[in-house]
Amino acid sequence: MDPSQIADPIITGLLRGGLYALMALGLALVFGVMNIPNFAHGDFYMVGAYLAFFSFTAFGLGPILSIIVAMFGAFILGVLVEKGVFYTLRKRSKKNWVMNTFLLTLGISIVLQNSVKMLFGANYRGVTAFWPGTMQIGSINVSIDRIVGFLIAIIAIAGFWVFLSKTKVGRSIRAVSQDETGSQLVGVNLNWIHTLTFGLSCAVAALAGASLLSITPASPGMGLTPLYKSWFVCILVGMGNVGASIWGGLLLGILETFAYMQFGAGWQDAISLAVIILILLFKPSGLFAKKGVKSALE
Amino acid sequence: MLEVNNIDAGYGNMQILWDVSFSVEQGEVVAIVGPNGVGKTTSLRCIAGIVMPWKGNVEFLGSDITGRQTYEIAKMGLAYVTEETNLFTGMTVMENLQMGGLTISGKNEFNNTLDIVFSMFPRLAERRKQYAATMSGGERQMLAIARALMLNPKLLILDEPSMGLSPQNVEIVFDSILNLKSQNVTVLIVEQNVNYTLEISDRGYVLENGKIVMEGKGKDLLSNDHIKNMYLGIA
Amino acid sequence: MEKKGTFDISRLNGYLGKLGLKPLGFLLIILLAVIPLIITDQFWIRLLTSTLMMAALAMAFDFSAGFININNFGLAAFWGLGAYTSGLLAVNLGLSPWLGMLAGALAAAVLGFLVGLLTLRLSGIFASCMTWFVALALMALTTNWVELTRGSSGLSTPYLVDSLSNIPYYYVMLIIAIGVLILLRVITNSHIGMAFKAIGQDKQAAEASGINFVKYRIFNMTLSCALAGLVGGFYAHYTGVITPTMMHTSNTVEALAICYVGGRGSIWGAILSAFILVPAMELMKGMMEVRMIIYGVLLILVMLVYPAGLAGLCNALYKFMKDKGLFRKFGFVSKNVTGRS
Amino acid sequence: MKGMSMGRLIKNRWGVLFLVLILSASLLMMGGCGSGDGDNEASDDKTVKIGVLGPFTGPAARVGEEFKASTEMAFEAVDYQIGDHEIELVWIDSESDAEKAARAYEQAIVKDKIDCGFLNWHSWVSVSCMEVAAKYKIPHFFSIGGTDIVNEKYESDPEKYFYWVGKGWPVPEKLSISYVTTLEEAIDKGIWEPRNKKVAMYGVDNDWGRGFANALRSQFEDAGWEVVSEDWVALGETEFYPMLNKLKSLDVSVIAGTMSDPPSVSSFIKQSREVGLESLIICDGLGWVGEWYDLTGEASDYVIDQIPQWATPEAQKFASEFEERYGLEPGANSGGLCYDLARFLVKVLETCDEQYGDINTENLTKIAKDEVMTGNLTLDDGVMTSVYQYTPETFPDPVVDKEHYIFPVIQYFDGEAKIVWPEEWKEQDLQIPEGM
Repeated sequence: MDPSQIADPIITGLLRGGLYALMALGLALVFGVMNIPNFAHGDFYMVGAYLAFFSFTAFGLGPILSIIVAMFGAFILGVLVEKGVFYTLRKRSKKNWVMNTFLLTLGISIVLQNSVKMLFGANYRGVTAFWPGTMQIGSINVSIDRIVGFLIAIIAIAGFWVFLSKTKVGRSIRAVSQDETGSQLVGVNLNWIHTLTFGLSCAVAALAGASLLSITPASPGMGLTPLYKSWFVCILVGMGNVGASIWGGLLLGILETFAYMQFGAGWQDAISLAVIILILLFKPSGLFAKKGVKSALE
Repeated sequence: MLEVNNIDAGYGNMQILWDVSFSVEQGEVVAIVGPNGVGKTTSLRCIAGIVMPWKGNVEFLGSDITGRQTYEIAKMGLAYVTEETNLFTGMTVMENLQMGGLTISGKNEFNNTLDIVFSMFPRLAERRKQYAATMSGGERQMLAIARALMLNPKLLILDEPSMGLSPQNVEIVFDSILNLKSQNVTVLIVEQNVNYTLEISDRGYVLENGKIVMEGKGKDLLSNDHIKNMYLGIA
Repeated sequence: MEKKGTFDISRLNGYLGKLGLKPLGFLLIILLAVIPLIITDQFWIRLLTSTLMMAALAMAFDFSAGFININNFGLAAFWGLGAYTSGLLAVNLGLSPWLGMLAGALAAAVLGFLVGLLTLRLSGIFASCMTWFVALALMALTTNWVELTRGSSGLSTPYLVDSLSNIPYYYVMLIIAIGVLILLRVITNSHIGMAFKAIGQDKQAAEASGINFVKYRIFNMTLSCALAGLVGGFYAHYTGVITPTMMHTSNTVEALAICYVGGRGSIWGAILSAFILVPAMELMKGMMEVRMIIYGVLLILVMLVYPAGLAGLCNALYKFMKDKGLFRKFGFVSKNVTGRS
Repeated sequence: MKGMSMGRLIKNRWGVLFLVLILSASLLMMGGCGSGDGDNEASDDKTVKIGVLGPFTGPAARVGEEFKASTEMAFEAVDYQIGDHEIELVWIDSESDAEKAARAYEQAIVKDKIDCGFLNWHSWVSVSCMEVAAKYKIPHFFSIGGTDIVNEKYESDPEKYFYWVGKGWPVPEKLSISYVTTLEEAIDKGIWEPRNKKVAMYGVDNDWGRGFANALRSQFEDAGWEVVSEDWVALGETEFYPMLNKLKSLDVSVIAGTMSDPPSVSSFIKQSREVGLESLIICDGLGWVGEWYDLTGEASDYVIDQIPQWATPEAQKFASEFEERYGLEPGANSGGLCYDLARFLVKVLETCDEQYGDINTENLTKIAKDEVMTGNLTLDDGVMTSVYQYTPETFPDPVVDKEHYIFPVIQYFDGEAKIVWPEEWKEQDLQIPEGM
């Protein structure tokens, strides 16, 4: 067998997986810290793509600046949503929190998608390339956009890792995810951390959406695929395990690429889902479930 | 320094505390004793801002803290070691202590506090890289107290520190409380281990059925007949 | 405590109580049954048929969401599975659509049973995710198995009855919806319903008190999926064409929204909210996005402001009126006042 | 539970207020709309309602937008007035989905009481709506969905499915043969020396994509080409690296197929250049929507497509007017073709009015049968193609030849289309990039 037959899908899969990992990171973070199964995550991805599109085309900002604008925009939106919705719910009642917030995120998702549709129509808005050109990796050519996208994902994930483990605020976020009461008792302002976390998660999703703009043009319903892909990743590695989401993302990327090449483009979802369901059958708490971390198991 | 004035509190429709009042003065060790499920923990939660009292108020360092958020009260210098310890189990000992010292701004100050805490609990110093989840019950209790001390608290509240510990570990914990007392830390302690507790306390309150039924000096209470009957099993 | 003057109504009440109905609900059902005699406009009949269908789906959803605390996020896929089973059997083997509906229910029940097994070890939200994954996989399979299903081009299926009138469909759907309502009400009012609630709230505690968690959870999932499949089987022969997008998550979301606005864990609340939401949405169809935004905002507001939903509101009003003795005045004396909670 | 709900209710006055508001609002709405319906029924018979079927939302919404705009332009030209009949357009959203379309179509029939139907984009929507049109005996004019399955369904029961009157687009093989002819001619003339005669097929995974690719496949095979692979992609898919890398390793001279939605097709073309695919690309439908070049950029150079051009002054006038009014660049097929078909429909309505004095479903059916199907009634001043005509032999397809309905084969450069076939219209020879 030609080694490039193995190497090519792996390279393609890794490039794809980097952004899955980034998306999954945001999802895992919000679930881990706030216990919110966020089904509007994909819509912040969509918002990011739109913001980047308008910054890039209408305002002529450079690619990097456009992506940064998208991140900030989504961060602010995330903060508003958290303050307006989840904070309100938390004040009212924490009973049945996971289910209630799940429904709230569904509502948010519907509202976001349709508001965007109402504002900008169902058109696809894309750019041909942020950074034109291609590069040879192994035996295949890859566009610079993809490589930069992958690098952005890796840098963002690394940055997050440093932030979470080395800074006071990052540690507080982790502390909240492990024990809310405990973190309040040492003086962590829970509301602030929650808002920050949700905003960050949205910013990360938007970052992914913005960096992929040249590959997936912006449209109102574009968020669904990244949403369920990031859910695959999170459940695959074990819910709330923020660190492992990178491995899950890359794994899913490669898995899908192989499925795609073996069975054709339409089958990738069915195949990767079947594999994930199988894995979960034998390891219901995920591949990298940690002891003491919230798990999917009852 | 801490005054609890006539509080009523409870969960949902169920009232737990009825007109409870007590106080803690600077430098004292004060104990609240009583049987299970009479509202000891609830009263501590009212102080720490986890539970909002229905009626009455709590004053700490001369200001009314009723209804304030837990983290604000913590920042004022009130450290609360809960029964469940509420440790960050996915973090190392060191990280737990770093979280405890969250409110300390300077690096030097932090290191000084850390040194003091490590000198009190040398065992933790040896295990600073260990994850809290993998520690034994006694070590966790120690870590919880240590984390609370990282706050440089003006008042330390301990809820059942000896709960579920082996006699050996209980001794270690009580030794450290005595140690704190010698360093002039104000302590409010809730315990079922009445004998030990009242022994080391300056004053004590007895809480029964959500009401304060008795108060007095630790030693006095120990010699009280009712206490002997109810808690010490001495006829 | 029966009073002489109210004897008959109490008897009726008793019979209805066994079916999980109230006199008012019974009246409404009779009203629904005679509606085609009053409204002859085909559009309204179609609208009511869709409404009843969504109501039945939302009730099936509620059966899991409101009791064992699993939001079956893949409900639409089971609905679609029922439709495809029935449609394919009719197209390829010439099976009568009437039997096809049952076959659809059976197929969905089998898959529901398997999903029940699959999610057995997972807690609420993860079990929901798992049903969702299965649904996505099923949708992908339906889309890609073009040789069998004709993929996204859709499968043309024979109509249930050979008539331009929609009234026969309406009655079939009405019977299904009432059947679903009574079945689910009877089950949830019995000790089984209590067991569901117990395992939905606290698995450990439920097991400790001797409830067979595995049995109840799988039974619940199987039945809920089977009902969705049954409705799907009907749908296949109602529209005459089915596509894999039937299985799309957005259809589940619609059932979910109806269920929650109606009041989770009440079963009948779903009918009430379906009768408000579905026609309202249909009549606002001109305002595409706005109507979806209203859906979303409604869902958010219900969750934030009044999670008991319409059923909770009705119960509260009912109790309020009962406390004021308003029923006594009108001769409605109910033996079983908590029957509707 | 029960005891608490009242307590909660009283505590939560906002909740009650809110629910009461919803209840009363929805009741009002139902009441309001109910009375609105009454008005509709009372309106005079002189209004003719035409249900325009199109993908107004969903993945092909862009096409729907052009449908809407061109239909409006065609009817504005006659001021929405045929004789003393007023024309009312009812938009039926197919959402690019067979089932939703069928539901919406049936809804339009029973609710809006349309007199006839018009237009449509996807074949699978045609198939499902054909059934509905047959059920209610509503004539539906000039649907664009063109693949064999529509013809097959028609032929399975011509009497029943006659109501799906005339397709605005012939079966794919009638048009796709031009691609093979173009390539073969170029090889004969020595313009191109392909390194092998291998071709890979691809298509969007639905009736259109499969129908088109299968037709083209057999035409390639007949011309002595070897078809080495076939790939079907889901509607809306934007990730093609794995597939393109596979195609690259297969070393084919030509890849040929179609994708109908803008994000897929533009991603496909763009990524084919990114991975360095060295094959000539036939991509039917790249230019279907106006803004394709904004999405692909220079990656579309050398891509071969088949699309009518804004060749005549009338066509150019239409295109510029369209752009001015709607701020969209019209696609030749979605905008232009639709405009022609709408004008054909206007002609049908006028004929109906002249012959019967009244425009209704029944009379339109007669016109369809007696005039349109027989080829008596034609549109011979179309902006996109010469003559739209049906004959009983070709029905439901239009007559396809150089005098009637044919699309030129074109090749793109810098976002401009150059006609490369047929000979008479040719603007330049087929261009072959370096290394192919």
